Amino acid sequence: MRDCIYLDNNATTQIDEEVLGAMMPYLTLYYGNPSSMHTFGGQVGKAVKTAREQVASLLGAEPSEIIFTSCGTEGDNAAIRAALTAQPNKRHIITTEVEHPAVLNLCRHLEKQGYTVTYLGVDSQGRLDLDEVQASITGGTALVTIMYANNETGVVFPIEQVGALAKEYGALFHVDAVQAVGKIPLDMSSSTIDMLTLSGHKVHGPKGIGALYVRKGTRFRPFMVGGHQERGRRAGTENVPGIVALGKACELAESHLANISHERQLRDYLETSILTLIPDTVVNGSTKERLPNTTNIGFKYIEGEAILLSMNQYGICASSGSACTSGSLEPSHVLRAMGLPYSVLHGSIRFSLSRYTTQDEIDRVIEVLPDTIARLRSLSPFSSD
Amino acid sequence: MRDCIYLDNNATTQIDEEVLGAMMPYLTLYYGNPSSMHTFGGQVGKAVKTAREQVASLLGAEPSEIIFTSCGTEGDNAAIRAALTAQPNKRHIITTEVEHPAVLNLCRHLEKQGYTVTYLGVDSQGRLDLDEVQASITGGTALVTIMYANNETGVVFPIEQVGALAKEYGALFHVDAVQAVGKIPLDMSSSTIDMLTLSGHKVHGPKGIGALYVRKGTRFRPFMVGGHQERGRRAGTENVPGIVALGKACELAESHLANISHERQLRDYLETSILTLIPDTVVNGSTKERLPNTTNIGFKYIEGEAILLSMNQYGICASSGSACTSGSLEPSHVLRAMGLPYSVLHGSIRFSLSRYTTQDEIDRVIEVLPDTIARLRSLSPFSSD
Amino acid sequence: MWEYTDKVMDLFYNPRNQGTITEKGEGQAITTGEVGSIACGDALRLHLKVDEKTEIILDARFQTFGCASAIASSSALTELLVGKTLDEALSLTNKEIADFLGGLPEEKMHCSVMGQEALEAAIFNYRGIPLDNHEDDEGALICRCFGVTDSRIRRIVL
Ligand SMILES: Cc1ncc(COP(=O)(O)O)c(C=O)c1O
Ligand SMILES: Cc1ncc(COP(=O)(O)O)c(C=O)c1O
Ligand code: FES
Ligand code: FES
Repeated sequence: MRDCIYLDNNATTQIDEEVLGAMMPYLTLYYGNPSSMHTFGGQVGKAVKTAREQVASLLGAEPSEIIFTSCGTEGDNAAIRAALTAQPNKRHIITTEVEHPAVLNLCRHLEKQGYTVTYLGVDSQGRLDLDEVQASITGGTALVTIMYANNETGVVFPIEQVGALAKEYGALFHVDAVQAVGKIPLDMSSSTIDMLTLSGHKVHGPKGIGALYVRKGTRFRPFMVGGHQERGRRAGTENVPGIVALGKACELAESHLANISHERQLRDYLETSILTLIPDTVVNGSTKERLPNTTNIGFKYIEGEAILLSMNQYGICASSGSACTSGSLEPSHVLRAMGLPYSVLHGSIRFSLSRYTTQDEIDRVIEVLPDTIARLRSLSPFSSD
Repeated sequence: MRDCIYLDNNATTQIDEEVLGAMMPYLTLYYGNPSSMHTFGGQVGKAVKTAREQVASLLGAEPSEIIFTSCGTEGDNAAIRAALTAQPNKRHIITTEVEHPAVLNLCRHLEKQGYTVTYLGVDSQGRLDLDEVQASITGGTALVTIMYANNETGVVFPIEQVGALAKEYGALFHVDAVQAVGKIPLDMSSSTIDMLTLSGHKVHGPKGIGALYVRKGTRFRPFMVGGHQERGRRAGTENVPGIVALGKACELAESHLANISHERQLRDYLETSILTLIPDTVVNGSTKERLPNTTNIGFKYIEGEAILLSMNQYGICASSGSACTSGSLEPSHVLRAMGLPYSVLHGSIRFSLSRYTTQDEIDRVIEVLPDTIARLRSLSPFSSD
Repeated sequence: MWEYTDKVMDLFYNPRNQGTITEKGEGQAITTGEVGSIACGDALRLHLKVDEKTEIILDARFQTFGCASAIASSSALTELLVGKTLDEALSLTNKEIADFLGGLPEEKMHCSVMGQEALEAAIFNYRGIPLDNHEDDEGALICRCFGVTDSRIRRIVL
């Protein structure tokens, strides 16, 4: 699929060639187990160490604060479970209605086990209300877990303000930053965040690797129990090629942050063009506090899957809702939480760009999209209303 | 480290070139998310389907009975947790003293949460006593979880007899087959096993991928909660390259099973030579029911780490104990459970071969080992006693 | 994998002064000190040849059952001892042994303690002083070998 115009980078990204180059030796020559005694395993241990430093550097963290995981979902599960285990007497969790299923479904599951969960709502622009946080948090709140940036709309939450409230009430603060990492500068050394999740395949690393930042001094019980890898905090033979790749991906992401305006300019150009050229379109979510690479656009009166498949015909890949829920027929829980009208809810498409996205690709989208939308609308009983 | 004589295949294995070839396109061109709507993601979904069939075939299982995980440890954790969640009223677990830490440490952890755990002992040959299983199992036993073959000694347990007892008492039966897969033919369609764990990097696949077999009809709650991947049984974006690689690795393992005598012959040659050429050596563990690739040899009066590092000088990689515990100063819990004398306990080395091991490599080991051992013994205060 | 210095690896592969002392001249004494056991996984037998008048250590030899750092530490110990008086030797700390080796991994510091203790045992034997077996030490056992505790190592290291 070389000709694919890939605008679905919030679902997953292409592995950077340099990342691939860095990981290849560990898929071929250096296959030792880093926990082994022989030099062959020991060499591999050094590569893991470097990768840990690279990840730490991107986050403004210390290497010892990084735990490698298998994906963002594992990071979220591990952080939330650890926070609750560390404070057995506190049974209240605060999260939002627009979290990724990795957090949301786990919270629902925890409700069945006797935890009380507050799901903070968002306004029609997808924004949090800090007063709601303030109103729900108490001394009995074990954990506040919110996402840094929303995967569907790109809306960025006021993390440090929420974190300050968490600190004030003695709650642990976990942030799912799977979508923020590599798109927004992060600095754990000056942050209120206790734990932060990231995922490799969202930052031009491979699938099957992620990391969890755990602030020094935070009590942490492993989610995956077994051997003493990751200093006893995550059992299982280390995914060395994945770890090395994630390290390199983070290094590249750190240096790319200075050029993130590339994505922003193309995204703005795409968004403005669509709004101008295609009637009955709206941007979903605040455009002020937003990831530079994401736009979520509602095409009124038509249905998302039909739009996606029509674009697919031109080799344009985008998505409606998150990849995790796209197999379901439900409209996005994020857009529903924003209270969008039905006419928009079912016809919303997320375009998510990357550093590989080119002007030509966006031009092509702008070229074919108006007719595509018009054709679908001509089939719809509502558009003529 | 091309010149490494790698005899540590129970710790981890080299990726087969065909496996690498199969996974490469999914690290480069086909990076789509299999849960995505567009064809780009859809293609990837097909590759995942094929891989699931390949894994199922090796196990004599159905594709729908395979759940992809991130490693053997995750499989063990997921299976054990699921078995307990499915039977909330049963609080008894049966396992053995010689399990991998992934099972053993989880069981210890569960004891703290109110479960009763029976740790079956082994005899001096590392063998289970079926009478002990019979004596400890009751209608309140939720789960019997034992390993198919021991990672340190290679000793194979009488799985189907244990499974028959589990069935008789209505307990679920989980088997950690991380070391057995690819070395012993398995057939779930005629087995008493309800759940079975395997790990990719032990069968010439990459690190960071594994699978859990769950028999159709077994109640299963996901360990990793989140999106609906793996039909709701394991959340997290699928590690597509890893999955494709595991599929290919299982296909190759299946066809190699017919030639497994390669490992057996070389292992036997190595073992016999050591026993003949080096005084005060013993084989640890039964040589009857044993993996074809493994031998664990006690070199009396000297210490394991010293032996490993001396062999390392000649580029020979082996291990003492499992890689997971080699960072610790404790002698192997497996050999201790066998009640071996101290003179053997501290000086035991595991040699584990693979289909890549050659006659020349074994010859070289036999050439250098006698002098190496003699040198270390000359330093020891005990050998002259 | 332990991070051993080149010096540790050199002394492990090519230990100096291994073996026993059997020959002595006039006015010389041989004494030995032993710590650890095979049960514990490490043991060291230290042999010293002492000039009885000056109490200068003329020769030092070791026999060690243990890991690479135990063997290297033993070798280092013998090199450090030759030429010292017994009193000077008694003030030798395990840290000096570790320093001689260019450092030891934290988990392996007790291997150097073993050398220091064997030395003490040899000298006490020579002087007929009963050996104290450190049973008063508190703290978790970190090396079951011969009852070295955390707090003792810290005391000796610091
Ligand atoms: C018997 C056994 N079970 C489980 C595991 C854990 O597998 P992994 O390292 O893939 O988590 C291993 C290997 O480390 C093993 O040998
Ligand atoms: C915000 C957010 N959190 C968590 C995840 C889960 O990450 P992974 O798919 O690596 O498990 C994703 C992506 O799928 C995400 O967008
Ligand atoms: S009509 Fe196709 S999803 Fe409802
Ligand atoms: S002497 Fe080295 S581990 Fe105990």
